[in-house]
Amino acid sequence: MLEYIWLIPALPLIGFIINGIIGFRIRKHVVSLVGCGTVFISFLIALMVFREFILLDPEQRFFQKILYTWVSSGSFNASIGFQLDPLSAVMSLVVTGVGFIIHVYSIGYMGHDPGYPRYFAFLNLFMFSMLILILANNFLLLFVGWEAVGLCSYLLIGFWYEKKSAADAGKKAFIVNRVGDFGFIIGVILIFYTFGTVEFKSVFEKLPGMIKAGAVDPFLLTVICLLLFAGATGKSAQIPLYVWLPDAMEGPTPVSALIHAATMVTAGVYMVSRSCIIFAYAPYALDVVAFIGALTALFAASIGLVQNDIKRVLAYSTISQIGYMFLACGVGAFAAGIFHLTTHAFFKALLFLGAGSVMHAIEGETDITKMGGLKEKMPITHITFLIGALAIAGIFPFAGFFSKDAILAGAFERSPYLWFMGISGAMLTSFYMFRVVFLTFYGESRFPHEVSHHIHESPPVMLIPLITLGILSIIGGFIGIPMIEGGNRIGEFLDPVFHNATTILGKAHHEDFLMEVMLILISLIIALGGIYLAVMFYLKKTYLPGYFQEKIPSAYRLIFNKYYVDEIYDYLFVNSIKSFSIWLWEFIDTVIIDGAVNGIAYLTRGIGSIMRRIQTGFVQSYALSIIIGAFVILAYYLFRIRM
Amino acid sequence: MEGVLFWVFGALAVAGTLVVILSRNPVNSAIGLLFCFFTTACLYVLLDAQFVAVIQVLIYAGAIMVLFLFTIMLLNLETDIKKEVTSPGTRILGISIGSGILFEIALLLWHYRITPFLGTYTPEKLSLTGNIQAIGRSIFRDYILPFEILSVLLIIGIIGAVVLAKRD
Amino acid sequence: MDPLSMDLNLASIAPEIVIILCGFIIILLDPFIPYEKKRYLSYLALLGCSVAIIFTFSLHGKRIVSFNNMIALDGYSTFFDYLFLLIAILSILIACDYIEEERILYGEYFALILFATSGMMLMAKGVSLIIIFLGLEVLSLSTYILAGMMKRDLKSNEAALKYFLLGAFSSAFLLYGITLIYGTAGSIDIFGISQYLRAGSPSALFFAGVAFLIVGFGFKVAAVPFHMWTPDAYEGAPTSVTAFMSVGPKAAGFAAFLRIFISALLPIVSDWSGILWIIAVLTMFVGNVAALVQENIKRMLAYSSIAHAGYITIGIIVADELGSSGLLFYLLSYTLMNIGVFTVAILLRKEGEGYEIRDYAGASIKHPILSLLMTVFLLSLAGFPPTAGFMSKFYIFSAAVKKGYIGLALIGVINSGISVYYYLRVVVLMYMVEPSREFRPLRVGVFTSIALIISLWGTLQLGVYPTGIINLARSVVDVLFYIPLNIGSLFSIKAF
Amino acid sequence: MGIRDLPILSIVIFMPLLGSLPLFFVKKERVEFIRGWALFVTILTFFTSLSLYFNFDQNSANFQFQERISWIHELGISYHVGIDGISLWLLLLTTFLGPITVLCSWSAIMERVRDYMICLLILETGILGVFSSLDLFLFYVFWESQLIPMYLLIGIWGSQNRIYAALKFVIYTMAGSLMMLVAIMYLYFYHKNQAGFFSMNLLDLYNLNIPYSIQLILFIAFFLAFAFKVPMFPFHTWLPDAHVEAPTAGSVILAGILLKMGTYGFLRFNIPMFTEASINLAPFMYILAVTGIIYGALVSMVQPDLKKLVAYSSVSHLGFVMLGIFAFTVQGIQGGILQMVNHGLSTGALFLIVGILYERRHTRLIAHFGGLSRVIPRFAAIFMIVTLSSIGLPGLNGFVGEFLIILGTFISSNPYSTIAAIIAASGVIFAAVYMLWMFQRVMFGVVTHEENRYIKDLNLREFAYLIPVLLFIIWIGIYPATFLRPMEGSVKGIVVTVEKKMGKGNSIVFAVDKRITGDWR
Amino acid sequence: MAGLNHYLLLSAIMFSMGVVGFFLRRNVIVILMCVELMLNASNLALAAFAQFSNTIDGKVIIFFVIGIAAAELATGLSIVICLFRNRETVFVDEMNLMKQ
Repeated sequence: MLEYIWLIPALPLIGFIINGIIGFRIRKHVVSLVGCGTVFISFLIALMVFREFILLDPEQRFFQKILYTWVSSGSFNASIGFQLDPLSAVMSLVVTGVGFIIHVYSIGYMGHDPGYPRYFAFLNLFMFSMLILILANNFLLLFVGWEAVGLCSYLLIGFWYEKKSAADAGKKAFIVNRVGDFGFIIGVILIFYTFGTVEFKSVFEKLPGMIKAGAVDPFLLTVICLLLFAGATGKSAQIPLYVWLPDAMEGPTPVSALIHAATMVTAGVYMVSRSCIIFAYAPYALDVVAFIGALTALFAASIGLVQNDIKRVLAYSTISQIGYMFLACGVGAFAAGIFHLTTHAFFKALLFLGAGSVMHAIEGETDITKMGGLKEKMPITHITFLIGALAIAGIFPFAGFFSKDAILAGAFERSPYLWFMGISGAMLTSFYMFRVVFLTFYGESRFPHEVSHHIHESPPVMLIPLITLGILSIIGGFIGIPMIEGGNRIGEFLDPVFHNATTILGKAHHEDFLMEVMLILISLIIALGGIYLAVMFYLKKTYLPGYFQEKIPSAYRLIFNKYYVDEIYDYLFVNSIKSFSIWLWEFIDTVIIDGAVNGIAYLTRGIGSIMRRIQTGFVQSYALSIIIGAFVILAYYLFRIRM
Repeated sequence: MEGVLFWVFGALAVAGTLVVILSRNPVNSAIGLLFCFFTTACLYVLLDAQFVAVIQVLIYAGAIMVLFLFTIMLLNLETDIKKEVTSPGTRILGISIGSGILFEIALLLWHYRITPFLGTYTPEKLSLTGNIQAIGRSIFRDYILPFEILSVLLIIGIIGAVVLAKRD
Repeated sequence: MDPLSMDLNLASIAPEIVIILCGFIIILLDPFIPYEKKRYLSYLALLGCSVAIIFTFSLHGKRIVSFNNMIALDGYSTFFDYLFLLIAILSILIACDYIEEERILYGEYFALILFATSGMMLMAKGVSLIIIFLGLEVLSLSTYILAGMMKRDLKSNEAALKYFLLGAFSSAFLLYGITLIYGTAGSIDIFGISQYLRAGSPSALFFAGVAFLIVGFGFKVAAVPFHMWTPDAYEGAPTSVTAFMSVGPKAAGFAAFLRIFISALLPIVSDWSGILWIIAVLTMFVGNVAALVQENIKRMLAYSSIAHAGYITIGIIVADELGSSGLLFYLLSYTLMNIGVFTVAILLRKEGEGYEIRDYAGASIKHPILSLLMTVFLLSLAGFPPTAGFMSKFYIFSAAVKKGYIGLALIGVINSGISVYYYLRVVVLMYMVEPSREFRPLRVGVFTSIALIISLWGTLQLGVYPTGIINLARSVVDVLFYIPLNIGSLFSIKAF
Repeated sequence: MGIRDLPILSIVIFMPLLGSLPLFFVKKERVEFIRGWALFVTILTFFTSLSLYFNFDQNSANFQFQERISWIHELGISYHVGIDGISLWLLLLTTFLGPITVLCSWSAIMERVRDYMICLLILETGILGVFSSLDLFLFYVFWESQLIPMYLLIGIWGSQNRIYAALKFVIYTMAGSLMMLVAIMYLYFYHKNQAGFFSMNLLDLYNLNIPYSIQLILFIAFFLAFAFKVPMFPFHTWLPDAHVEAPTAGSVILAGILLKMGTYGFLRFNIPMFTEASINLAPFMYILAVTGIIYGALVSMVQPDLKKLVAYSSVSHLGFVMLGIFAFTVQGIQGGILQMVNHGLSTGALFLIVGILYERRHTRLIAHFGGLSRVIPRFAAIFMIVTLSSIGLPGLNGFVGEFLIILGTFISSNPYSTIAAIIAASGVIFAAVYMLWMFQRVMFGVVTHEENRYIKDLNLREFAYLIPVLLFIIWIGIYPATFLRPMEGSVKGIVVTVEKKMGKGNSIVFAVDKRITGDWR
Repeated sequence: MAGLNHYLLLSAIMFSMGVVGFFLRRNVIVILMCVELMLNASNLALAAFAQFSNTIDGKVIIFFVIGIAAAELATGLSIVICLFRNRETVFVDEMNLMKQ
């Protein structure tokens, strides 16, 4: 079965080709069947592969399937090849699983859109790209997937391209990602420069030997890591390249759920975890990762506090949560990062789909200040959304509790400051999540009459995914229970991948049990505190938000406008580059270069005109020319002889 | 004696040329030219080129000058002598560039005295065989081809005169 | 007087004799032929040229110096005989229709073309300065008259007069130069001069003679600063004559120029190459730059011909076999392409001698083939491969490079870059601009067609497969460089 | 008699020219026949040229299909053609674009169809000749002779400002190539002095031992010719004008092939013949190339005219090619060559697409479009793919080339190459900016101009010429080995030449290679 | 005794005078006379050279020069007459139909 792992990405590709080329000719349900069916089969194959894989010895859990040599030039070689190890096995399960669920959900959500086949084609293309990304056996192929998911993101954000904001958002996503990719590709090249190969296995195996032999400059490794991380900040929306993700919410909600919450945006985390050994040898880079992660977690959460657009709140929450994952990687708790990635995929997809369900019901309204009281009208959505919120807030026993706790524990071990940043972020998270829950589902309905009239629960095709994900959000955490021996199954499963890195980082010693319990309790209390605050603000004393708004207006405005980062970027990069370009064009090109050329031409013609004027038509002046010629030649000879 | 004659004829020839280029009336110029030709013929005699001197008088002073004067009369040119004006600037330019060329040749002559190649036709030999005989022998033997070409040239001149001056 | 002692070898000037006789016959027959049948005279002229070619051909490969070191029949002069006869034939072919239309059908026209041709041939054949001077006069006088043959046309009169006055002026310079050279070197044939020069450094006055020679020949080939007559004379003269003038006298001038400067003056090459360098550069620049701003195609071509004189001069400066053969090759290709251009210019002209360049706008719509031909010729003049113009420029510039005159070659190529602009301007107008006038219906006569075919074929042949001509040119120029100590030793065959 | 015994290369080169001859005798009113004939000839040429690929010995670095006939014997000039792995692809690209250019002019060119097709066919022969000449003289002849048909294409069938653009094109190109002519002559005599016989043969000239100071001057002379053609910054200003005014087929050929003549020239002449000069001037080339990349991208961003935008993007793309070539690494040069092909396909396709729009709307201003995706979805899909190819999306052709170039430059031994590679890589960001922004403004949003509502989608003919391009775009993207493999030998030959001249001792290229083989394990 | 240089100087003076006259005078006929002067100067030099170098060629060439002068003059004057018929002028400064 392992031989067939290439089928996992290939099937969605087939779906893409079918839907992309003849999708507009075939009937809708065939499109859905192709779209979902291919992903489902991929999921099944992934499951089977996983099953076979898990039966192997932990040491033997590595499999490579090389299809063909892709780019071969001189000493450079990169193949189209897939590798299966615990990390990619987990990832492929998450991606195909969550992906399938969201595909199914999309049948309902996108049912009435004229671009239905196009939508499924793109979604399948995305699945293909994402699977390439996680199954790739070398950095270059990873980059292929990396860029391709970016493309799909671009296409799907701009799915409703007639809306300018959607098209703009798509473009922004792509370009900001490109900025990160610039770093990434340089990083890949540096890897080749350093190791002579881009294949994961050989790079990672060579590295320790080279370190021992002193054949590699640690500084170079740090640079490589920082460049790779630059790529990750782009894809995974971290400071300073997070700006595209909130805008990306212009896309259809299932897309946001799949790409901008569950899978694609976590690619950066995957990549950093994949390269954990390099990072392990570059502790400074790791510190940067941790710090950026923690900072992003806090920063994005703070913006999330005051946003009114339900999807944007979720977007900032995603940014923040990915920040946690990077924090995990940065402190060396790679397994925890992947664990959080998995659980986050469940509950964030759930939250997005829930939001989508709400929007579906209320005709696309996204402003939570205009909602309220949906609890009764949409009970299942409400329950599942609540589960998601509890999970993300880290309440026991929901999935987020375990994963977030593992991260915070790791962070504490590394540095209490990071832990403190994390824990503050957790508090903000639970506050803003429950702000959304309360404003949306509780309290008085703030809908206009004609809208509230139509509100209805979503169709089963949308609810079943919600329920599925809800269940996953509840039980998902139990694959990684801390403290109990053997409870951290995911950690053990992933250990072959991260083992070397954690060893190098010296994370072998175990935490003291009491300390761990303390930390868990603190984080639980903090999370509950956040929920309590939200209850106070949005259920009990609803005047409080307004009060604070008036009390500290400048702080509020700053946060509400997302710290003006977009504006600063616009001013610094977009506008200045644009005016610089216009200057280049209108001055350098037109005035200087063309001017010089035209000047020469003009000068030549000028000389020609002067000559024309000399040509007076008078015989005498012609004779004069001859006489002067004779005179000069004679003078030349006189001069020459005298010499 | 010869030296004196050279200076006399030379001065007269220059005077003739001066008349040619300075007189405003073309008839006067023609007379000046005639004068110049005559004195040149005299110089030829001084140079032991009596036959050339004769030809000079016959063809130049006789035929060519008549042609000039006929044309002047034919075209009745005396009436617009007044048009013959040149601006002082042109005059200065012309004279300076002309004297420049003269100066250059003179400089070449002055500083670098030439020692001509010496041929076999010494004056003694020439006086022995006779000047005309020598020239005739040369023209009709060594220079037979130029002589024939000259005849073609003259015919072309005739054709030109017929073609262009004929009224049609 | 002993006739046997005369070095009289009529065979060596047989083509010239044929041509001149033919000219006389035409003159004599002219009055007896009714106006409608005058065209037969052109047949006669062509016949004469053909016979001359046959004679030339029969003399091919001979090396004879005769007429007391005045005429050298050798490969060099044979090459030029062919070239001049070709020029004569082409000029006659393109003239027939034109002079009929312009009402200048005279027997004299053809006779004068023939006389001019004989003058050119003598210039190439002459190894004595007096023969060269006489040949030049024969050529010039005929051309003056030809230029003035449109007697009612004020421009034609004026062109003839200007050409004549300046021509006479410059030939006076040339004569003075010949005089000085004769006086200092004691000889007027190139063998004597060459011997004199190799005997030791020449007298200072000799250089004055060289200077005046440069003036005289510079005038003939239209080199700057002796070029000023060219635009006026070209513009005013009947166009068929202009075509002739632009190639014939130039080729003849260069033939004599090269012969004298290489055969005779090679020992003092360093004394004249500098001057010619400056002249060549000035000629190229002035010709090309002034051509940029011309509105009349004849004037434009006049400046173009000046520019080409500049390129050709490089062949003299280089002063080696490559350069000289390049010059020969260049003259041949220039002849073909320039005659071609003028022929099309005549055919496409506006009624009443309209040669404004803008009159050619949109010609390609009504006359696609003629426009195509014009384009080929213009491109050749501009030096685009695969045409003769490119090949000859390549040849002559590479000769310059070989001799180390890289600057000259660079200036040359820069100039041909400039020239592209004005040549293409005509192409632009013909192809890319809407016509501004009605093109008259055109009947391209047989003669004209033949002339066009010859020039087109030649232009392409010399561009694509020039080996034969290059071979020929290279084989004939060695005579210029091989200067015998004893004349007899080289020209051992004195008669045939 | 096997196919290798036939002068197959010459047949390919001259087939279009011969094919154009019958057109001179066809009545110009019979446009359908003329178009059909031209299409037939170009397709036939393409298929004939395929036999070059199939008979190509991929393991050889030598020139293959050599044909040599003495041409101008006295001057040592011969008709000598032959191809190696480098020229093979450019040759095939040319023949491949041949039928496409005919097809895309099918309904766009209605006037003087016969003359147009003749120009196209002659042009094709000229270009094919350039890519296969092994004699410098022959090369120059072809080099110049493709100028005129192109000039006519722009000047006659172009748009409003065509005459200016055509002249600018010719004058600029001439200005550069004339210097080259003098340099060729110099080389020619240099060879005569050194080897004792005249030869214009490239293979002979490769063996010359030229002192550095002379190399420098010759390099600059050749550089001017090629830099104008490429065009490298700051010699590029003719390109936007020429593109804007040229008819679609003209633009396609111009961008697709003509520009490659410049980069090809560097590879074929400058580097092998003036190796030391090339090595020492490489930093200078980097500066120009990188400036071109960034400059072209930035200026492209603010163009209001579609064709101008694509034209400036060509400046940027060709900068990549130059960078790769002067990296002197196998990766860089292979990437450069591949990128030449890529650019030919992608930019060619972009011009085809702009041409299709122009044919329908008679405008190229971006502001006149908008919202077309809804109206012409199939067109949009193809446009999208081409756009993505142009911005170097992995999986499509552009990426492979760009990546290899950046990689090759990065690992080059030249101390400046790393920084050049990094700056060049940032050009990829700008490429995304200007292409996507353009795409968005043309295709996305709502239809703002009423005329745009009734634009027709692609017809069968347009599909017929776009699909093959797309196929190749994808092919190169996912299986570049087809293209990289045949050129490997020749490229390695060049790299070895360069490294020999560099001296093995201080060669970082070798050091890198050593590291690459992994001796540290 | 007058030496060669004296004759040559005289000849040069005449030649220069001819040149100056050609440049200064406006009347075509006088201009032609100036050309004759220049030719005459050459003749003088030829004769002098021949005499002082003991050769005869110079004196023979004079003969041809005179012939050439005659033919040239005949042609020239007929051109002048032809022009005069059309333009009624012999002044060269009035002849500039063509200039650009």
